[in-house]
Amino acid sequence: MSEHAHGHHRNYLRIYFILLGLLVVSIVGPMAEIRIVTLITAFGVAIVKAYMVAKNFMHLDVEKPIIQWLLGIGLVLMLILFGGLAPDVMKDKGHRWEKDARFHQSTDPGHHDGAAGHGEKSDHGTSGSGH
Amino acid sequence: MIERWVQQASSFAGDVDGLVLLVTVLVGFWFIAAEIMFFWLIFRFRKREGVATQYLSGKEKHVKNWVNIPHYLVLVCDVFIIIAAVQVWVKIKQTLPPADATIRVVGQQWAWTFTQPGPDGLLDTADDIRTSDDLHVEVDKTYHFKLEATDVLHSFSVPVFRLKQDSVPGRTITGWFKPTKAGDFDIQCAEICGIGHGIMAARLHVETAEQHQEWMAQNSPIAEAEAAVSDSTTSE
Amino acid sequence: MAHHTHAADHGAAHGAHHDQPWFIKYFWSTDHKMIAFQYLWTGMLMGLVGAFTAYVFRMQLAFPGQPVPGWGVVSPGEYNSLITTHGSIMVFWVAMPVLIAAFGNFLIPLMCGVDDMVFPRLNRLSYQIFLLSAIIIVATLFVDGGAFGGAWTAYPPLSADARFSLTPAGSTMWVIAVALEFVAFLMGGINFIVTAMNSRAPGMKALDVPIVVWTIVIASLLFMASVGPLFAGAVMLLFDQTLGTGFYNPGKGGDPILWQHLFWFFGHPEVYVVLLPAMGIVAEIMAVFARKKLFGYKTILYTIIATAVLSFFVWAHHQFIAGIDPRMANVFTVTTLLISIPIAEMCFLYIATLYGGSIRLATPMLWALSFIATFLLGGVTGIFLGASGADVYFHDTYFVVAHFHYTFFPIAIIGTFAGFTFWFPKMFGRMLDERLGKIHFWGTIIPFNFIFIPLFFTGAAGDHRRIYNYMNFPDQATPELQALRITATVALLVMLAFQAVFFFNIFKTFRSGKKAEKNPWDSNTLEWTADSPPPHGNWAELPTVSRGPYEYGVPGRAKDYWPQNEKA
Amino acid sequence: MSAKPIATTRSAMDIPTGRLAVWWLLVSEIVIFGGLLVAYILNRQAHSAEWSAQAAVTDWRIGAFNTFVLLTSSLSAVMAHQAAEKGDGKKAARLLYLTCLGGLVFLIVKSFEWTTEISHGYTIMSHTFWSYYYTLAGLHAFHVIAGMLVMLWVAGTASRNQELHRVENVGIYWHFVDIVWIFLFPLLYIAK
Repeated sequence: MSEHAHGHHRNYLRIYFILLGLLVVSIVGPMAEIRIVTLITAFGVAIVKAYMVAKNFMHLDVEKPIIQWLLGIGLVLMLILFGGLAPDVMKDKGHRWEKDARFHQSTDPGHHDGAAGHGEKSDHGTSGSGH
Repeated sequence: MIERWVQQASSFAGDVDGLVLLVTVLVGFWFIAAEIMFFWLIFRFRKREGVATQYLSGKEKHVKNWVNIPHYLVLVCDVFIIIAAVQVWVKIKQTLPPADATIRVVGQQWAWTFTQPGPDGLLDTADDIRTSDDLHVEVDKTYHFKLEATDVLHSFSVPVFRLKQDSVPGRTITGWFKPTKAGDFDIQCAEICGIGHGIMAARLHVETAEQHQEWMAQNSPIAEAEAAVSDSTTSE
Repeated sequence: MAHHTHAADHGAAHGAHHDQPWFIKYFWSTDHKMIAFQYLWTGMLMGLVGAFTAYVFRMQLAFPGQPVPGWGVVSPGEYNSLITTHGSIMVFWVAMPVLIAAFGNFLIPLMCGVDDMVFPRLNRLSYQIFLLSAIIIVATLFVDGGAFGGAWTAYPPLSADARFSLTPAGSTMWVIAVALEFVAFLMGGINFIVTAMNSRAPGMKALDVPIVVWTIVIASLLFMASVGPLFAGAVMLLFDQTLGTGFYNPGKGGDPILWQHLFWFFGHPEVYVVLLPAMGIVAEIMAVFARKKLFGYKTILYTIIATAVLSFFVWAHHQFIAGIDPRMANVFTVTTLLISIPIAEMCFLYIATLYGGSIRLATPMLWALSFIATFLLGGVTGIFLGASGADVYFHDTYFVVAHFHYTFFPIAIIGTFAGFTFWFPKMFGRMLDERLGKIHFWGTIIPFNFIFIPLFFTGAAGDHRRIYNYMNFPDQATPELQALRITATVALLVMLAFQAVFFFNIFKTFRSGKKAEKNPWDSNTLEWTADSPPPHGNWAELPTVSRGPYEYGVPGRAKDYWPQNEKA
Repeated sequence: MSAKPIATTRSAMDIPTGRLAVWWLLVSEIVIFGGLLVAYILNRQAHSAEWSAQAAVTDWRIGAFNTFVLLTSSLSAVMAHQAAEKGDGKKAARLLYLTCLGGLVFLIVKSFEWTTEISHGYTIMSHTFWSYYYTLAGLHAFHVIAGMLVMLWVAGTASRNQELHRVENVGIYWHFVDIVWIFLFPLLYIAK
């Protein structure tokens, strides 16, 4: 483990202060309440911060490439997951389907059966859904 | 293939069956070819005294092609199947031919409710006909359905139509079918929905135009109300 | 040099081992072999539970409403509980512990030529968590309201709300058991992967590693990379059940489809998680009993990797008709059919391995060959379901059930018996009875086909899954279909009866079986150079490796095999 | 049994076994947190106006302070690693205790924050946003607690100058927990 002697000449304090600076940016930026600025300062800066922590504190830059690949694959999988889910979960209305607005009004599951908008159809009973 | 057990009663049932036949032929060929090769090799190279095994890594040209060529042919078969499958899929699920009527199908634990327009042809009006566990449709008419669920997932499955679509609480899913054959058929729930899942059956009645008109006339809520009114007046 | 002193320590430790109290020896051991046996026997025991549930619900389907011996009349709720428990147990508590954990634990250190797993205590903990999860899932059968009955896929809102499922305790315990099982296998998986990566014998390069080690490691990796979202999803489901949150409740702004995606993002790779180790076991056995080098070792490895990668792009083919965007279905049809290519390639390579061999039909080889013969049918019938247009009809019918049993039965049952009969001499130091082994083989494989071939037909005829009585559906209540259902049930009874031969064989062998030599099958891999059974620490002096694992029939050598550790 | 197996000491990949295992652990953590974050972002997009109204209640000052605390604790964790590399186990242990203190401050602030929110009626049941909020932050807090426990154990052995490589391993884990928070902060507190 002694061969893992990198990082001796890293100035951790300097990186720490840069991170704090970025933290301030990510707080001040969104106060402008401009969507694009918020996106860049809040999420763009978060990515930069995460990258700096990974590179400098976790020493990922001098780690074996296989580790970088592994972590990268994990992140890519999450992008795939996002891409696969987005057409269904992220939308209110898709190809041949739409979310039923009436469902949003009811917050109490107790009267969900009838009050979920199908009250007018509930005349045929709940067929013994005995709860 | 499937029509041997289940009749074709919708405009796209034949397409699905054709696709199934195509897949059966293609994968059947590969399955039988692979099994024959497999059992022949087991027999041909069974242990025999004094016969040494051949030292092959799989890189030798004369043996490699026995794997490589079938491998490419499988890819070609895949392409045919993909094209056929997507065509059928697009026809059933993606395109929406103009409707003669729109019905609403609601699944709930453990019954199907069907609402269809009365004589005015519009849904959500006073003359709607609502039925439970019985769906009456007219042959050769294109229907759109609005599929909903009130509690848990259900799946609207009509085997003779080759049609299946999950119903999801909180969503309205639109689809279509066009019955082509008169008769009485099963509607099943194909998504487990609790202890009554096994009894969540409904009956589909595909009727001729006259039968359907007659059924509509008998079951129209407005006609019933009028009949009730006229009954009471005549009896007085 | 350090190796020698360590090995000597272990020798001493081994001597001391015999004096350990039995509890420490059998339940508190950190030895990878003992943990492998714990997983193996627990998995097999759970297999009996799974088989019992199958027996009960198959009886109900063949003779609806009749009391089932050993259970009684099956109510609709009980029927749902039985099928759910059967599916969950067979996947999570039989296939995974036996194929990955038992064989992984036993084989990885032995095949890599090392004394143990890298983290023995983590290994022990992983089994204990697994055991806890197994106890919880079995306990659900006895709690108020019965076991969870929402199918092993646990789609909400049915699974998320006791008012719908009517199994308040059962469904919560189900989620907890599954989540604990995931934790156990994440721990085990890290152990397997790191051991195979870091602790290989000196001289053992990546391409000298036996295929079964590769497959178990890649399976662990697949598991680890796919289970995360579902683990988060399971926590969300647990909160929906117990706290009343609305992650999956559309009435509260949640989305039931979300769970389906999280589930199948894991669920499809999971198929390969259990398939790959079984394929690896079969590869080892085929090479040994055909006396052949594997046909295209590298290509097999590439097909495994290609399958693993592609398996992350196909999950939504389980949801074609679930209300997802129909245009996405086309994408998933393409990826699903593409995955047939590496799998077909792998099967071709296995078949080609037989070419030019000298095939001995011993019991392990019979199992391995029957794996290929039956798995082929499971593989090709998957094409019907991957082709979206055909899936509109086949989805959730018995065709699906028959299809995945033609994959899972070869994987979980045939693969297990293949590996078990092959490594039994190494595991327990005795030779199983060949005659009994063959009776058990034919008594299992023939009825198996008679169970599931009829189900392809009932599925094509429109039988849907998870229906407790087809007599409620006029079109399905025909004598022809009922005859097929009865055939399947009778075949199941026959198959279960023949399992007695297997257990009798084990019992007989432990009492009076022939002692096994170090290398009874004349194989090359390192585990056969240790004693049978290997002592604690495996070898007095750890082996080094000089060549690949499949050097059979090398021209110009007197013996037709060439162990990996033999110096050139 | 107390002797380490030879398996643990080998290093065919040229990465120390413990560190390799920690990286694998992080791969599995990435997909756990990733799955939850993906679900959160998708839902947030689906109901952006409705959720923004709920998210407006969260107090960015608390989130920012906690980010500061975790960044600081990450600094002490990496300095502990530096000390361990120099062979100074005592100093490494002291810095690890300091890191734990950071975790403790984080948790105390968090519990005050949650108490306030819950007392104002924003419970895990009240809205899907809050369900995700508590689940995400709770899962993260659970990791903080686990990290602190492991760190106390590592600090104990390090102070006796034993197993110093563990200081780096627990540090890598701690930085990961920090990174998760770096993303949770804008997602839960900043984007309104």
